[in-house]
Amino acid sequence: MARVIVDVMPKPEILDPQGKAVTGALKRLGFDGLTVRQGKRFEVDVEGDLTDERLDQVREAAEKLLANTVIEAFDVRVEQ
Amino acid sequence: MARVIVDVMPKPEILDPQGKAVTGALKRLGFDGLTVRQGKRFEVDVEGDLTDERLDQVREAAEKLLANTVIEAFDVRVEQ
Amino acid sequence: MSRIGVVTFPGSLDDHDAQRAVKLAGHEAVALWHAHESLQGVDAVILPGGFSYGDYLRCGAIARFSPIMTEVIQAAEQGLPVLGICNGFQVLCESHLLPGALIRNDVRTFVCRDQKLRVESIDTVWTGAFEPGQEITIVLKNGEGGFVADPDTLARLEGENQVVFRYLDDNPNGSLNDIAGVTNARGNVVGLMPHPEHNMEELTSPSLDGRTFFASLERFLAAVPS
Amino acid sequence: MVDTVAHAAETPDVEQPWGALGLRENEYQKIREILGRRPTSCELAMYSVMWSEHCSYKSSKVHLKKFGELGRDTPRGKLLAGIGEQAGVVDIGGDWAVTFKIESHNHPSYVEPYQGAATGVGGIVRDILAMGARPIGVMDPLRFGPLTAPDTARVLPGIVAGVGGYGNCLGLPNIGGEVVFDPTYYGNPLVNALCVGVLKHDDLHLAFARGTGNKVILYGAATGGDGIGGASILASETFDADGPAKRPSVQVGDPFMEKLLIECTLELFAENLISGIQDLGAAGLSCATSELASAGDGGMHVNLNTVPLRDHTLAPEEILMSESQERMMCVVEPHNVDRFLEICAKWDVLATVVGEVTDGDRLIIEWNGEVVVDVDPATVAHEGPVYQRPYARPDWIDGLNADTANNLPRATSDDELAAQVLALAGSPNLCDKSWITDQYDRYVRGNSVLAQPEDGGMLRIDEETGLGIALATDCNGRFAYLNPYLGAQLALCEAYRNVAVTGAEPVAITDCLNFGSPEDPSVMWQFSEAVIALVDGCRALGTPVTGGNVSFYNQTDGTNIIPTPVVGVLGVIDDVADRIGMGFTHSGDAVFLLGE
Ligand SMILES: Nc1ncnc2c1ncn2[C@@H]1O[C@H](COP(=O)(O)OP(=O)(O)O)[C@@H](O)[C@H]1O
Repeated sequence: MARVIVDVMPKPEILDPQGKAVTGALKRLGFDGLTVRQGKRFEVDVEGDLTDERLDQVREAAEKLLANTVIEAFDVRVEQ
Repeated sequence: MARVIVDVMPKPEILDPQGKAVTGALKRLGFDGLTVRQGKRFEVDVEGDLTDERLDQVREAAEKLLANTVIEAFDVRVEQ
Repeated sequence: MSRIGVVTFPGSLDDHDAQRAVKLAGHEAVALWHAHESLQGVDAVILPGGFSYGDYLRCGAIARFSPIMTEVIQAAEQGLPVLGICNGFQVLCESHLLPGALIRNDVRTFVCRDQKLRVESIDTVWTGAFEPGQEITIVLKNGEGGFVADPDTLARLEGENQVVFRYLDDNPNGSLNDIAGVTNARGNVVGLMPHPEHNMEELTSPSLDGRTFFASLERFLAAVPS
Repeated sequence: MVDTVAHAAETPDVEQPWGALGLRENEYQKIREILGRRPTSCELAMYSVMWSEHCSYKSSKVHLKKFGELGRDTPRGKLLAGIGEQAGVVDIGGDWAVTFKIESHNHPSYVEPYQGAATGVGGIVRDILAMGARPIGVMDPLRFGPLTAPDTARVLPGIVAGVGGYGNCLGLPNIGGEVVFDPTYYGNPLVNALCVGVLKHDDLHLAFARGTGNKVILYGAATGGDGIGGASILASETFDADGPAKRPSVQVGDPFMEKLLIECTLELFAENLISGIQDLGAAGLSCATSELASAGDGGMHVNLNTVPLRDHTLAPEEILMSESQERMMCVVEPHNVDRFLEICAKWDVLATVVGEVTDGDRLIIEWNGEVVVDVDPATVAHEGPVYQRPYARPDWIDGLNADTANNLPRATSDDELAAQVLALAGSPNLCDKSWITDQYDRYVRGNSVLAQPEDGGMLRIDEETGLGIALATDCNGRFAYLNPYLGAQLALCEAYRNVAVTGAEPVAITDCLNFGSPEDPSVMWQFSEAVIALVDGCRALGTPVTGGNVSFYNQTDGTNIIPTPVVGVLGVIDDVADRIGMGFTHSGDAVFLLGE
């Protein structure tokens, strides 16, 4: 069993209303100088050996389902 | 300007219906043997130097606002 | 006639409906603005439904830190009746006035329907006028209504009669133990996902069961020496 | 280097990318003629978006004029505003008026279903808000390719979630709509959105910039690089290699911002702080500045550097074309500016004075202290090209009509008949729609008297008297395909009946005309037939058309959609307590069939 992490973030040029709201809330709470962008983190447990082929499957899954590539970018990496 | 990452994941003892739904959807798409848990990823841009004190502030912000520690665990790390 | 405060956060939607419900129940509705620091001496507070701060981050997470909530938390701890409806329930959980948390519906869509519930506890300020075990119908409409808590908390809630409402027929959102609403140990703070303020008028409601929430409150307020 | 007006005058021969911006050569020449020089790149940006089919109605204008023949009388009195305003306004009696309009967001919803549908709802809601009205409800006529087709599994859930995600978050009850499946919508779903709002007669606000010295205020979201794919061509000329980032053609909606914008704007109206108002939709600042200025009695001076930006790499051309959502523009008398900004601050809405109303009749826009736009705003907003597109009744229509249902085999046994009835009842076009409508909040605001699954939606307007309205939208594109004239009238009649059966009196109409390519003569024929049909039908019914929307180029791989003239009908009911639901209510009641 191996664990692969898929990080999905809104593309930088795309409006991130969530991040904006969080940034505003932090400021009101007195945390200054923090700018936040909010995305998603998926922990994917892969059954069996983590072959290159398996990893490619996770990448495909990310592209197809986990991220909406029109507005989001994703990054796939194996957890150390 | 430094970037700090805050990962927020549902605690293991808490049911993760979202992750379950994603796992199910992946299976239906033909991706077998993948089990997913879904959480959030925050990219926090910290103005100025990233001192230990600043990092503690981010940790406090995560504890107070970014995560709901009743059901979520969080992890703060500086991006390399 | 009592004075019942209804809080408006940025993004609150059912605040006017809650005010209308208060008036239909024969009480004075007091509008409370999130940025103010006074409860204006109200006899009870309703945190209404909606999408405070767009439901960004987590539902209720940002509203929980508004100035009025500091007052609400303090007053609730001293016994002030507080009712959290939908987003209001989420705010109460984020404020730790109620246990557990609410997460995305397991069906992963918004759900709007006339929902059957069973009243599991009448030992609260807001349910005293119901019959024990009464089955009622209340409008349900939310995207993040799945109630979760760790096993110990869940066991405690069940053991100490803090589960107030349970979904009947069909669990709409994956809530653990079909929980639709809970109370604090003292019974003055109640939160539920369904919307009793939308069950006050024949013309616009699937039932009139919302009125009993106010009848319950009246009974409670009449009993406490003011 | 920025392309200033002075520079443009000195460099008449510079090549300009008018073609890539969607302009025809004759249109570009007309711009040069109007200006007496070549346009600056900012001016070119403005003209190109404002003269697009979407903004200028250049193919449909000559036909739409016919709606004007219907006059402004409704069965309940005169329209307070008609076609030409952002939305029509209907006097419904008492002190009350209602404004409603339907719009399409078809193409963006195919590219990014959730955000496309969401921003479609957001746009129509701002139109209604800009009339001085409180938005009180939405409807969503939707059309998709076959339910079982693979891409429908991406498009449909996204669109439905987008309509719900935005509308639910604004607190607007969804009181009806349509879900229709047809193969021609595959690759080109139709997302039409209707919004209805209510106002008191005195609150009516029209879009114009009046009064020299009045301030122009932009408020709402900051401006980003949304929806300006085209303008990047211009920007790339003014930027060097490390220039602008990739610009998204997709707009992301922020319904929370829009909710604040609604409450904030209504408070501004209530304190009478607004002299003129316009929402920013397609064509963003280009549209708002040129339309406000040309509708007023003066000119306008705008300093683009004051526009708050989300992305600081934006070039002036891009700022002018950006379609960032959740923005509005107001004209405000100087002594009201402080109070205006105060109310915006209360609602956490960013507001900035970006210019002022001037003497004369020029729209002048400056960037870094230099003039980059100097135009007669009317030439941008209203004097775009008008085309008489050729139209002709297509040959295939006879064959299509000859192939009648009578040619189909008939059931030969009871069992077969029963199976057919079941198959029909379970078919996607006819089955229960609650799998979609349960994702929409129909209760919020507490005035929904009728909603799904009723034939028409009904909202209470006045809680004291029970005065209310009813709404329905309908269209069967298959009928319109067979016969666009009769099909359009059937759409009108169906929506009219669906309002009438609730107990309300139908009074006015809005429409969303979804068609294929206007450059195809058979499509233009379908379009012109549909318009004539609606004019004739409305004349017979005594109901004016108050406004609407045209969406052309709905096609996939050269195949046009079946013509889809969606009609929305508004009705008025004196007391909503008298409404009639569609279910049988008492056993023993007699059942009548009306008509032949
Ligand atoms: N996209 C939609 N949004 C909201 N309501 C819808 C939508 N589609 C259908 N409805 C509602 O569902 C009900 C049934 O629709 P439909 O099956 O089209 O009815 P009918 O066939 O009687 O016209 C109606 O109340 C209609 O307004």
